[in-house]
Amino acid sequence: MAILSIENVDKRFLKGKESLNVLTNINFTIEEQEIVSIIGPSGCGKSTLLRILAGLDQDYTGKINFDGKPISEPGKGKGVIFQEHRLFPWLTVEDNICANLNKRDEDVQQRLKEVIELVKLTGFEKSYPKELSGGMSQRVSIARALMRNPDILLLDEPFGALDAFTRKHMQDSLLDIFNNRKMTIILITHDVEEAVYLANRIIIMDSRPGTIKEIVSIPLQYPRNVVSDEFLSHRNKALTILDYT
Amino acid sequence: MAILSIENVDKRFLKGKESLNVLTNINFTIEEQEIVSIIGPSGCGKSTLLRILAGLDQDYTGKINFDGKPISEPGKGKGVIFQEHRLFPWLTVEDNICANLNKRDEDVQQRLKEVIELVKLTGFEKSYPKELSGGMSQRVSIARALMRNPDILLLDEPFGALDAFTRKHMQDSLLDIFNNRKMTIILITHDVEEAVYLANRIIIMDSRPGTIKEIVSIPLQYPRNVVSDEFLSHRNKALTILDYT
Amino acid sequence: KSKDSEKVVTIGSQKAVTPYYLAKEKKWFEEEFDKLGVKVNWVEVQGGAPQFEAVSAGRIDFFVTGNTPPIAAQNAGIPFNIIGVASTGQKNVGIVVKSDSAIKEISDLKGKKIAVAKATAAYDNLLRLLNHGGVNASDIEPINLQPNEAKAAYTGGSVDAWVVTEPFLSQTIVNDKSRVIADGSTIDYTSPAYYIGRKEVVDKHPEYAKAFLTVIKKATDWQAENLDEATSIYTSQLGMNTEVVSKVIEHVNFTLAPLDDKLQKTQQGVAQFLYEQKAIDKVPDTKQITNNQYVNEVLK
Amino acid sequence: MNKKYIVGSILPLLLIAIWQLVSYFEVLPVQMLPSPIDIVEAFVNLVKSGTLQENLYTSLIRAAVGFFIGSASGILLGLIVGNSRFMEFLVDPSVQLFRMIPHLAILPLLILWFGFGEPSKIIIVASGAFFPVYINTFLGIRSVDYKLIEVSKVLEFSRSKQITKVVLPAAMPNILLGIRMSMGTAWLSLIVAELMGATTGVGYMISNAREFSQTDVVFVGIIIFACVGKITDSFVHILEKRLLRWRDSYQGVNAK
Amino acid sequence: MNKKYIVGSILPLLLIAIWQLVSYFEVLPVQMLPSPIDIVEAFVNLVKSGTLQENLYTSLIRAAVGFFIGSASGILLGLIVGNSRFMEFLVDPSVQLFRMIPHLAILPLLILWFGFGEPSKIIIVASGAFFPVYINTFLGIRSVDYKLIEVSKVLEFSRSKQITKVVLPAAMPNILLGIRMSMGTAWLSLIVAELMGATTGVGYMISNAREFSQTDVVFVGIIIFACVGKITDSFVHILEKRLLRWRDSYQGVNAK
Ligand SMILES: Nc1ncnc2c1ncn2[C@@H]1O[C@H](COP(=O)(O)OP(=O)(O)OP(=O)(O)O)[C@@H](O)[C@H]1O
Ligand SMILES: Nc1ncnc2c1ncn2[C@@H]1O[C@H](COP(=O)(O)OP(=O)(O)OP(=O)(O)O)[C@@H](O)[C@H]1O
Ligand SMILES: [Mg+2]
Ligand SMILES: [Mg+2]
Repeated sequence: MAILSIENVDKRFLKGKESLNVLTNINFTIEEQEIVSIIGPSGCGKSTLLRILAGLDQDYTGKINFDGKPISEPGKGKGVIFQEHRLFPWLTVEDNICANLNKRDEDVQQRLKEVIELVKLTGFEKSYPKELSGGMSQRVSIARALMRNPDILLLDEPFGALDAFTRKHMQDSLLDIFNNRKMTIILITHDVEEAVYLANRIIIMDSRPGTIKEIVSIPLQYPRNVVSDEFLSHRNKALTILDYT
Repeated sequence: MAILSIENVDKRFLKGKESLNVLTNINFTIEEQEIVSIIGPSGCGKSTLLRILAGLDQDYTGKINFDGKPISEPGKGKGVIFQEHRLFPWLTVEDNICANLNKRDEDVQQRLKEVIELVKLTGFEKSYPKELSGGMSQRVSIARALMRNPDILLLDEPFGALDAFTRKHMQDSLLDIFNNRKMTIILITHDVEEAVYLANRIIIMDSRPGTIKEIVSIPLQYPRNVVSDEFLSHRNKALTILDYT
Repeated sequence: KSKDSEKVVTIGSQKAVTPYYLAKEKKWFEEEFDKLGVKVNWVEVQGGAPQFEAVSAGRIDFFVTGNTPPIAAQNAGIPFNIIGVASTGQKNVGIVVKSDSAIKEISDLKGKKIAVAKATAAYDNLLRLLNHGGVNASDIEPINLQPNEAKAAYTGGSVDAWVVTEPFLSQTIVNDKSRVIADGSTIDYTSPAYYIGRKEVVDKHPEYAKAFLTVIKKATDWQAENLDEATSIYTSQLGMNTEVVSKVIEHVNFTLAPLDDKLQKTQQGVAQFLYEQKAIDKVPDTKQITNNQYVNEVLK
Repeated sequence: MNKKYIVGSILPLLLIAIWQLVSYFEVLPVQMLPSPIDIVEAFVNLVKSGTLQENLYTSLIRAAVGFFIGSASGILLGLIVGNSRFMEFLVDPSVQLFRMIPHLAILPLLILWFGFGEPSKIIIVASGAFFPVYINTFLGIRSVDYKLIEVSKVLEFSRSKQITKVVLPAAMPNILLGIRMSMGTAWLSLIVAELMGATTGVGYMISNAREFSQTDVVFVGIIIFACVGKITDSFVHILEKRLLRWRDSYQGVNAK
Repeated sequence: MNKKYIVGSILPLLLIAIWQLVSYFEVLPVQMLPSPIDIVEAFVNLVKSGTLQENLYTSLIRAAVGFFIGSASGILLGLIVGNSRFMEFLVDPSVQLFRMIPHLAILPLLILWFGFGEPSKIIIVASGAFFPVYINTFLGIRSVDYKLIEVSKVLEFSRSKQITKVVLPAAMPNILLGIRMSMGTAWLSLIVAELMGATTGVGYMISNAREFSQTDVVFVGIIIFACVGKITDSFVHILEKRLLRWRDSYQGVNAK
C-alpha cells in the first residue's frame, strides 16, 4: 500500500521580484516499508522536496497524500534529519537526543543508552553542541531522529560528514533498524554507492527546475555485497542516468 | 623546502573539570606545493588540527613552524574552508565571496565572475545564504577561499555536501588551480578515493586521542585514473591502514 | 559703555498670580534695568528648593518664593538676602474639605486623613490650627503630598481634607466648591512670600536690588489701582478663571514691605517649627539674611 | 498590511470609547479626567493658537539633538567596550553605576555646570538615550557568533573592518533594539529636562498646565507624547525590518 | 577575576579623588557639591540614626515587588505577543503608545484611581520595569532562528513545550538583557513613585533632602541608588553568564 503519494507537485520561491521554479511536475509514490533514495545534483531541490514531505513547507501546488490524508503539518511518527545538524545549542548531547521525551523515564533511559552507543557517542552525553566535531553533531541529530522510533524516516544526507568507517556502521545500523522496525525510509544522498547499498528504489533528479529523471529499482537482497557484479551493474546504471561515468 | 613543520603537537580541551586529550604527539612536515590529505575517523581531531594550523587556536603544546616562523595568528596568504559553511548571513553570495576585497575593482569583478562560474553559481550572485541549498553554501565558501588566491589552502571537507558530479568537477578544478598557481593544499576528507585522487601524501589519523597512524605517499602522476590498478592498490592500502575493508 | 551693555541680571520668572508677573508681561524690568545698562535674562524655575539651588549655582539673581524655602537655604549656607516681603495675607493657606463633608470645624479633623506637604507653610499652619482647635497632632493622619498630587488624592476622595496654599486653594474653592474650615486668619497668622536677591549681586550691585524692588513697587501699586485690568491679564495669560484670580488676590494681599519685627518673629517661629519637625538640623537666625535697606529706600 | 493597522487601532479606539462613556456618566471627576471630546477641543485650541506647534517643535529639536548625541556616543562606547575585555573591565562598572543615577536628583549639578539653557536639557535627554543603546550594543557585540569572527580572521579583515563588516552587522538586531528603547527614554527625559528653566516644549507645557490644573492640556501633552513617540518608534521598526531582511527568524506560531 | 575588580575600580576611585580635590580647593560651591568626606559623614550619621536602613529597606521592598510584577507581566505579554502575529498587530501598537507616556504626568491619575498608598507606587515601579522586558522578550522571540523552530515541529513539541523549550531558551539572551534594563528603570522609577505621599524610601529621602537643601544627604541618596542598582545588576550579569554558557560568542578582540 502506498504510504505517500506525490502528484504534480510544483514549488516556487520568490527571488526578489521573479520567482524561481525549484520543483516541477514531481510524481511518485512510496510504499510502506520501503527504502527510497533521492539523488541528484546540488541545488536540484532535494531538500526542498523533503521539507514538503515533512510538512514543513505548505506553499506548493499539487497533491500529496500521506497515509491517505493530505499533509498539513509535521505529523506523528515522522523522523526528520536535516541537512545541517540543527542541534539545540543550549542542550547537552543527551538532552538534545531526548528533546521531546521524559529523560527520567526508565524506558527512555534505556533507549537513550542504546542509541548513544549506536552512534558511538558514549562519553559525550554531557557535552554541548559547540564542543562536538562536525561528524559528532551529525550523529547526535541521527540519534535524535532514531530516538523517536518513527514509522517514516526522512533523511537529508544523514551521513555526509562521517568517515567511511562510521558511515558504513551507520548504514548497517539503519538497515538493522529497518529490519526490526519495518519503517519507511526516504534518504537523500550524494553517494550513488550508498543509494544502491540501501535503497529499494532510487529517484534520480535533474536540476533547474528540479524534475524526476528516472526511478530505478534495486531488487537486491539485503545485506548487499558491494563488490558483487549485480551491485556494480546497478551502480553503473545509476551513474549513467546521472550522466556521470 | 618544508613550508610547515609540526613537532610534538598536543592539544587538550577542558571538559568540565577533566581535560580531553584530543591530539597527542603529532609530527609531520608539509613541503611547498604539495597536496596533503588528512583522513581519519569522525572526532579524531582533524578539524582541531586544521584550526591550529590556520592559527585560530593557539592553546596547544608543541612547535609549529610556518615558513620558518611560528604561527601566531591567521596569516597572510592562507585560505581556509571550514567544515560548516560559515557564510555571513547578511551578505549576498557575491558579497560573501568578495568579503575582504573591493568589489568595484575591475580585476576583482573579473575574478569574481570566474570563481562564480567555477563553482557553478551563476544566477545566484544576489541571493542571501538563507536562500541557498546546502551544497550551494558549501560552494560559496569554496569560492570565498579561492578568491583570495592563497599560497596555502586549508580545506576541511570542502566537498562533503556536493553530489558526485559537482564534486568531481570541483576536484578537477582544484587540481587545475594547483597546477596553475603552485600552491600548498591541506585537505581533510572522509573519502579515501578523493584523498588518493588528489593528494601527494595522505596522513592517516587514529582517534582517542588523535594520533598519526601512518603517512602514505601517493607517487602517481596527475591526472590520475581512478580505475587504474595503481590507483586501486593505493586506495586499498589506505583503506587497510584505516582498518576498513 | 560697551562693557556695561554686557551686564546681565537674571530674574526668576513665575507664571502665577503676582504683580511680579505683571511687571514681566509689561516689560518694566527691562525698562528699569536698561537705565543701568543691564540686560534682563529670564529663567523659569519651579519650586523653592530648585530656586535656591540656582542661587548657589549663580544662575539666578532675583526671584520670589515662599516662607519655608529660605530657612533651609540659609542652613545650607546658600548666599542670599531676603530683600522684601511680597505678601501679607492670612487667607493664603487654608484647610479645605468638600462641600458635602461632615467636617465643619477643626475638632472634626480628629482621626482624618489630611493631605499636606510635610514641613511647608501648609504644614506649619495645619499644626498651629490643630493646636488652636484643641486637636492633638497625633490624632490626625497627615498624608505627605505635593499640591498636584494632593489635588488628585483630594478630588478622588482618598483624603478627607487638604491643607493647601494658593493658587490651589482658590482653585479648589471655586472649581470643587470646597469649603475652608480654617485658615491663617483664624489664628491671625501670616505665611508671607519673600523677594530674594543673590547676596553677591545685592552686595556688589545695590542698584540692581533697588531697580528690582522699584519695579515691584510699581507693579504692586498698579495692580491695586487697576484691579480689573490686572485680573483680566491674569485670566487671559494664565488661563485661570476670573473668580479664582480675584480670590487669590484677595487671599494673598500683595504688598511690598520690609520684614518688620512681627514678621521677623513669625519667620523665626517657622524656623523653630521646622527644627521641631526634624526637617532641618539647626535653627538659623533668620535676621542675618534679612536686608530691609533697599525696600526701605524704595518705599521712601 | 491594511489589516495590520485596523487590528492595531482596535484597542486604542476601544479605550477612547470607554473613556468617553466614563466621562459622559461622570464616573470620575472631570477635573481629573476630561472627556476625549474636551481633550480634542483643547487640542484644537492649542493648535489654533500655535502654542502646540511651537512647543512640539522645540521639544522635537531637543529630543532629536539629545537623542543623536546620546545614541551616537552609546553606540561608540558600546563598540569600544564590546570589542575589548580590558575596556569592559575598566569602563563598564562605572557606566552601570551611572546608569542607576536618577536624573531628577542631579538636576542641580547640571544647572551648576551648564546653566538653564539648552545644553543642560540636551545633556539630560542625551544621557537618557545613552544607556539603552550602550548596553544593547555591548551585549549585541558579545552575542556575535564566534564562528564568524574566525572567518573574518582567516579572511584577514583589518580590525576596523572586522568591526564594521562583521561585528556591527551581527550585532545590528540588538543595536536597533537599543535605538528603539533609547528613543523612548530620550523622549521621556524631556519631561525632566523641561522642568529646568524652560518656557517652551511639550514637557514644559504639561508641567505648566499641571500647575494651573488645566487637565485637558495635560492630556493633550500626554497624548502628543505617546503619539510622537510611537511614530518615531515605528520608523525604526520599519528600518529594522529592512536592515534585517537577511534573517530567517521566527515570526510567531503559524506565521510561515 | 581579581584583576577585573581592580581595573573596574580605577575610574570610580579616580573620580572620587578628583572630586575630593575639587572640594578641597573649593572650585565649586560646597552647597552644590559637598566633598566625598562630607558625604561619608552624612552617610555615617544616616546609618547611625537608622534612617538610611529604614529608607533603603522600604525602597528595596517597593522596587522588588514592583520589579517582579512588572517584569513578570512584561515577559508574559512579550511571550504572547512574540508568539503570535495577530497578538502583535492587536497589542503591540498600544503597548508602544503607553511606553511613551511620561510617569510624572500621570501621577495624579494614579492617585485618583489607586490612592497614594503602596499600590500606586508599585504600579509606577512595575510599569517602569514592564517595558524593557516586554520589548526585549518580544524581539528576542522574533530573533529565534527559524531552523530550530522547524526542529521542534518535526519533533512534535506541543505548542507550550515549543515555547518553553525552544523559544524561551533561544530568546534568553535578550530576555536577560531586558531584565537588566528593567531593573534599572524600576529602580529609577522609585524617585517618581516616592514623590507620592511617601514618608520613607530612598527616593523620598532624596526629594526631601533636596527640598531642604541638604545636598550631602541628596548625594548619599544618589550614591546609594547607584550602588544598589549596580549590585543587583551584577547579580543578573552573573546569572547571564551561567545561563548562557552554551554560547560560543565573541568576547572582544584577542579574548580567545
Ligand atoms: N528559502 C529559499 N528561498 C529562495 N530559494 C531557495 C530557498 N531554499 C532553497 N532555495 C533554492 O531552491 C533550490 C533547491 O534547493 P534545495 O535546498 O532543495 O537543493 P538540494 O537539492 O537539497 O541541494 P543540495 O544537494 O546542495 O543540498 C536552490 O536553487 C535554492 O537556491
Ligand atoms: N570547543 C571544544 N570544546 C571541547 N571539545 C571539543 C571542542 N572542539 C572539539 N572538541 C572535541 O575534540 C575532538 C575532535 O574534534 P574535531 O572537530 O577536531 O574532530 P574531527 O576529526 O574534525 O571530526 P569530524 O570528522 O567529525 O569533523 C572531539 O572529540 C570533540 O568533542
Ligand atoms: Mg539539500
Ligand atoms: Mg571536523
